[in-house]
Order: sequence, then C-alpha cells, then structure tokens
Amino acid sequence: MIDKRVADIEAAISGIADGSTVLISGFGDVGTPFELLGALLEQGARELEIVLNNAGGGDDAIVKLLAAGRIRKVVCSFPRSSLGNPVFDRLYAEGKLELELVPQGTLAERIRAGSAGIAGFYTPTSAGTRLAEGKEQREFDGRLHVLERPIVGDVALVKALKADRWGNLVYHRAARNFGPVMAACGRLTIVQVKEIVELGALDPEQVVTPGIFVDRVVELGL
Amino acid sequence: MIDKRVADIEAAISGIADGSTVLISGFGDVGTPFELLGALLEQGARELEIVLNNAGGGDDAIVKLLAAGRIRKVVCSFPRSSLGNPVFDRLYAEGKLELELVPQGTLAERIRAGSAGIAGFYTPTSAGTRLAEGKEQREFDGRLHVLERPIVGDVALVKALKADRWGNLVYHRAARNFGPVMAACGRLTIVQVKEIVELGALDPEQVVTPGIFVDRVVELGL
Amino acid sequence: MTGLSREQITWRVAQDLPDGAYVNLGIGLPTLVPPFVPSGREIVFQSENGLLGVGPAPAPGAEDPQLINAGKQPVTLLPGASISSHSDSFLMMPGGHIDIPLLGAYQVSERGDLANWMTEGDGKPPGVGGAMDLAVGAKQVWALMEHTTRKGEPRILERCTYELTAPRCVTRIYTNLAMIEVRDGLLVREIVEGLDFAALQTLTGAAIRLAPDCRPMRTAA
Amino acid sequence: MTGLSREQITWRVAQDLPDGAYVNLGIGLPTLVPPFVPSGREIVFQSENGLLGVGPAPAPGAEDPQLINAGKQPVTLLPGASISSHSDSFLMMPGGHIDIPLLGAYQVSERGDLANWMTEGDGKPPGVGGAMDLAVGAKQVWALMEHTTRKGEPRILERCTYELTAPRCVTRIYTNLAMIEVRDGLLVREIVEGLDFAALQTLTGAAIRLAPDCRPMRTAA
Repeated sequence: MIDKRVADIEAAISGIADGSTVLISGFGDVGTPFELLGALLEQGARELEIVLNNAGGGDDAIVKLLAAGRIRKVVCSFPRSSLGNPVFDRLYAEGKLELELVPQGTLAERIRAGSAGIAGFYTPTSAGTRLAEGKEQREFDGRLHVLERPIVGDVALVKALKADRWGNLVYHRAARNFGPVMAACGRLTIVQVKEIVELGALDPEQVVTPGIFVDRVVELGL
Repeated sequence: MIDKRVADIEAAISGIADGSTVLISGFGDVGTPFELLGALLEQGARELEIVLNNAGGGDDAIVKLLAAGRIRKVVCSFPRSSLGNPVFDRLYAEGKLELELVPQGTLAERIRAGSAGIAGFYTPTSAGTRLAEGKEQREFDGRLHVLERPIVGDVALVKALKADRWGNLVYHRAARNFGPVMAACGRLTIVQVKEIVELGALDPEQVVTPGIFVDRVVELGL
Repeated sequence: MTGLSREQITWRVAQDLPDGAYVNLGIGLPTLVPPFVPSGREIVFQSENGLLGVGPAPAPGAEDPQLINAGKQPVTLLPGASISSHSDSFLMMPGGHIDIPLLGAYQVSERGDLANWMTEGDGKPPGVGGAMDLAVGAKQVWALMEHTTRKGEPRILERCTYELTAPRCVTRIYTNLAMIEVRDGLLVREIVEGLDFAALQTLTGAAIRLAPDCRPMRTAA
Repeated sequence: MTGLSREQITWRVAQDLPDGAYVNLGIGLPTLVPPFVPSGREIVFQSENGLLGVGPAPAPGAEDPQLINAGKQPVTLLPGASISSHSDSFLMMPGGHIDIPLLGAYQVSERGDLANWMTEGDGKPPGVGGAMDLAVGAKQVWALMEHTTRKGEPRILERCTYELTAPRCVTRIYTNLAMIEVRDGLLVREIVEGLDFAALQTLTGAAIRLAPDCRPMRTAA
C-alpha cells in the first residue's frame, strides 16, 4: 500500500543530510512551509544550500536558520524583505554566505528543467546583463540568449492545502507559486498540508501536484 | 470588454493564411478538434504545416485535408493509425508530403518552449539515435543530450470542455493532452468547446488554460 | 519643477491602456494604476506570482492572507481570474503573452535599455525578482519613473550607469514631466503644462526630439 | 520451443513489480500486465497521455470515450488518480520519476540498447510515439518481448540491427524463454522449464551468462 502520511513534523523532516540542497516553496510568506523549516532548525542539518524566491525576514524560520549558521549558500531572486533581514545582510557582507541571484522566472524554469531531465535551456532573460556574466550566451534568430542549467533539489519542502495518502496535492490561491515546480524536483519531497483527505476525495482533474512527485505529507491543521 | 466568443465555426476558423503552421490538439481521436478541422477544409488555406501527435486515420478531417492536398508538412510523433491512413502513406511514399518525426515528449516540450520564449533546450531523449542526426548533440554531466528548438504555431486549434468569454478553459479527462501546451503556443488560438459558461463560473484554481492564451472560442455542444 | 504627482503619473498611464489588454504590474508605481482605468475598459492585470485577473484591494478585514500581489499586498480576484504556478506564470513574460508590462525604473537609456533592479551599493545584497523576466518578450514595455533623481540628476540617459535589467526593451516612458516614446531615440509626445521643451531637455541626459503633435500632458480633471 | 504465452510473460513481469511502484505501460504486451499484479500490492500505472493511476478496463457500456490509454483503449481511473497535460506528463519520464517503464521491444543488445520503434521498411512512414522519452531517465527499464522472431532469429543481439530507441537503457528482459538481467552483459536469472542453458544460448545472438542462482521461470499456478 502506498501511504505517504507521516505522524508528525519530526518524522516528516527526518533524514536530511548535511550539505543538502533544499528547495523551499513560497513567495514572501505565502506558501512558505515555516513549520517544516522550524523542524529543520531542530533537526540539525548543516552546510545547507537553500533555493527559494525570497530569503526570509523579521524573525522567521529562514532567518533563524541563517543566524544559526546552518546555511552555506542561498539561491534566490530577491533576498530583501520589507521586514528587514539584518542577519542575511551581515553574513553576506562578511562573506560568510554565498548568494546566487537568479531572475524569478529563470529560477522557476531551472527547477522545472531539473525535474524534467532537461540539461539546459536558452532564455532571453538576463542576456546582456551582469547576471549573464560567466554563462554561455548565444544568438538564436538574431537575439542573444543565456544558457541556464537545471537545479535539482536533494530535498523539497513545500506547503499545500490538502493531500491524500498517495501524495496528491492542491493549493490555496497564490500559495501555489513555487510549490508544484519544486515538489516535482526534490529527490525527497516533504509537504506540510492543512488537511489530509481520503484517497479519491480529490477530483483527478483538479489535482495540481500528482502524488508521484511527493514522498511525505504531514497534516498540521494550518 | 473582452469577449472571445464567436458566433459560429466559420467565424472561428476565418483568416488562416496559406503557409501557416497549425498546431492541432489531441491524442488519437481524443481531444482532437475535428469540427474546427472540418471548417478549415472549407476555409481553403493551403500549404499548411500541421503539428500534432498523430496524423489522422480512417476518413477523418485530417485525412481529408491530406487528400485535398492542403498539407505541405506534418510534424508529429506517430503518423500511423489503427484505422489505417493510406492517403498519408501514399503522399509520403511519393515524396509529396514532408514528415518531421519527433518523440512525443520532445514534441510537447518544443511547443512549450515556443510558448515560453525559450530558444532551445537539451534533452536526453533521442540522443544517440537516428532522430538526433543533424542536430547539435552535447554532453552534460557525462551524458549525451540533443539541442531541440522551439515550435511556434501561427494557429492553434484546440478542443476543450468549457470556456468563458475571457477564454479560460477546462478539459475533460484524457482529452486534456496537448490542449494546454498548444493553446499557449498559438499566435492565434482557436478553441471549440462543448459549453460556454458565464464569466466567474470557472473556479480560478481549476482553470487549466488561462484565457490570456486564447483568442476565439466557439460553442458546439459536443 | 515637480510636475505630476505619483497618482497623476499612474492616472496618465491608465488612460493609455487599451481595452482588453493583458498588463503586468511591476512593484512600486505600477501597482497604483488599476483604480484609474477608465470605466468601460476591461483590462486583465497579471501579478507574476501566479495571478491573472487581479481585482481591487480587498475591504479591510476581508483580506485573504494567501492572496497577495507581487508587492506582497493583499488583492482580490475578478470573475474570470485564474491561478498558475510560478513556472506557468512566467511562461507569460518571455513568451510574449503579456501585452504591456508596466515597470518602475531607475534609469532608461535613449535606446530603451532599462535599469530597475540595482542601484549603486547600499551595502545590502542585490535583489532582481521578476524584473528581468518581465522586461523581455513583450512588444511594448512602459517604464514609470520620476524624470530626475531627488538631487535633480537625469534618469533618462544616453547610457544607463546602473546595471541593466534588459537592453533595448522600453518602448515608452511616463514621468512626472513628460511622456516619451523610444523610437529611434527619444520622441516627446507630451509635456506637463508650464514646462517647455528646452527646459525638459536640460532635465534629460540624452537628446530628445519634439513630436510634431506634442501635447500638454493630460491629468485627471 | 515456444515457452510462455503472452499472458504468462506479463504474469511473470507483474510478480516483480514492487508495492508502491510507479510504472509506465508501453503499448503492446505491457498493457496486459495490470490484472496480474499480486493482490495486496498497490502499483500506480501511468499512461503517457496524461493519466496517473490507471485502473482496469471499464465494463462494456461504461466506457468514457475520452478516457483512453496510450494504446487508445478505454480505461478507468482509480481513486487517487490525476490528469496532466502532455507537457506535465512527459516531465515524469526523462525526469526519472517513473520507477519502471515496461516497454515492448523488437531487439535488445547485450549492453541494453533498445530498438522498439522502427523495423526494416514496411513501406509505411515510421512512428516513434513516446518510446524514446520512456526509455531515458528511469533507473530501470524492463523490456518485454518474444525471445526470437517468428522465423526463429534472435532478438537479443550483440548490436541491434534496427534503429535504436535509446542506447544502454534496458536493465531487464522478460521473454517467453527467460528472464535476463543486463548487467555487464547478459545474466540469465530464470529459464523456462524444459530448456537448458546451452539451448537458450543458441537462440540468443549474444553471449549469455548463467546466474549462480538461476531458477526455473515461474508461471501462474
């Protein structure tokens, strides 16, 4: 029997190795699996490379992971927060944190490529800018493009609305954002949901993330 | 006001120019817009390049377009039908029809790339086979990949279940197949649906093809 | 010369959005545009985080905290709206499906280069967000900006001095002083009342041309 | 020597599918596998045309004509099933999400090259379908085939003579005569009753090795 439900958040987050690349869903606070990140803080894995759109702010769990020295590298599009992120700013200024800045759409597409077995793609985004430096640039149809390589996550941490025991997922409103693309890309995909429903309760037409991409789901009621 | 509804199938299909590249949704008969294709037969455009998974069979509208000499080139993954397609076979054998054979997943991905402004991507599919001949092949991480270029449709003909006046679409079961990816890729996307519903009747979470990709919808009741 | 207020700039932009257009709203000034769309026009506003058909701000207390725009402000959805994942949402920009991205700008060059993501070091790490994705692909890109910096230095230049977001992408510039088309250089289509062309040239870091039909810049009555 | 029937080959394959596996069913022999999965195991069958969680054939008269598998036969969906577009469905193959594609084969080479899409000219245009996509990406690819052609010529060869679907992809071969692992050459794990290793070698176009624990090939009781 396929049963991806786990009893609690500690079980959900167990087994993440030092040095892992961890994809984290969310756009700002929305769709960000803060409870899984809190458990990751307890779990103890170090030297992590995290891939996410923003990089935390205020006193959220991402900032706490940064402050605890657990993050080696951040791959993101926008490491600034309206709440401020002095921990990030300090670590970055001191050279203690590697930052790879990636345009938001390119970030999503590189993760999708990782999930799809695509070894690279040519996008016009960032061509002719500083972010293309050091990358192969090539003209197609008279226009400059940048070769972007895939991102593959050892782990993906995702927040969704509902799951079933096969790991099928649906999301709420703008909390969908990076969830589907990251869930498909994690070698180990761990999902926190508000509610686990009976198998068959999700209409096959309305499943957004098919269970094939998901390894563990934990119900948190939020 | 945005109103993509058109009164009848002739209005839906109007304005397709000779020499157009026409994407046609469907996998076998399922999801294939046969009524739009019938109207295309009447409409008269010639020298068409059609992009689709199969290439018709029996006496369907694709075979009729072939028989009428309206098709210059077929880009597809599987030009064979259990119903037989002697018209295709004859035209192909006589050299009167160009065939570009593309693996099914590569076909979907090339169309997606066309819709996304991606100028090319490296896939392992077909590397080291006859279908990679003449294409750039390149090793990434010790594995051979093929550079595949995007497909862009002048026109996409798609079958869906329901639409609203903004062009939002939902599909029925396995009839989804190439619909979403082709709808997003046509410079002119024309959709036949069973039913047109009121704006707001489709749940935003459940829209499969956002209306931004759609230009015309026609209600056929089937 | 202060010219138009921020609201007046966004009002002016809103008047030019054609009925039925798909318009992305960048963060900053562009998010102020929607309320000023003339009645009778239906515009579909996209927010890069997966929303198409963004409606007005919700009534206080009626916010859905998981329904936000690119600027992380609560929004609503109109009838006809749809939700996409990030990978599906970002198909719409480089793929050319968005008719007009409205983007804030630090600098624009005379050939339409856009700089809107990075100023000279404020000591903090740079953020690019969706700026570069939005600037490529669309046939038209409209930049919204103050004509000069607070110190009075021009933001419209022969060459941008800040890092580029994308080369040769901006097709039209709306500032507090003028509306300028980027077409073989900079063509001034409108100037605010009380400013003449020569004065505008002194506030602009590249050569500008006066359109034969240049008009006073419209503002809300 | 005819060995196993088509049903017996597919029964034998079904016994090896582990509980919880995601399995793609290629057209032909593989589509016969599902009814033979031992009870108590939950296998998720994928059909390349966007179905995950394919169930048994529908009762006559209960078919949904728009719910078909890759072979264009009517199917059902199990509770837990999901529908994807073609671009999302084909993420699952080269992306390595499918645990085991079950593929029909014309020929397999001793290094695991697969030929299953094109024979020597029957005069008709070639069709590739999803064969090449399915053959790449998965850690295991199981080929299902008759051990020889109708004329008795071997289909397991040092080098395929037909056009390749993908090089070095097949990890296991189930035929009417044997189950063979592709592991530094061809390792025979099971042989049908009544056939000895030497006889199997004469029917095979490449050198085979006998596994120390080689057993008689199991069939349904």
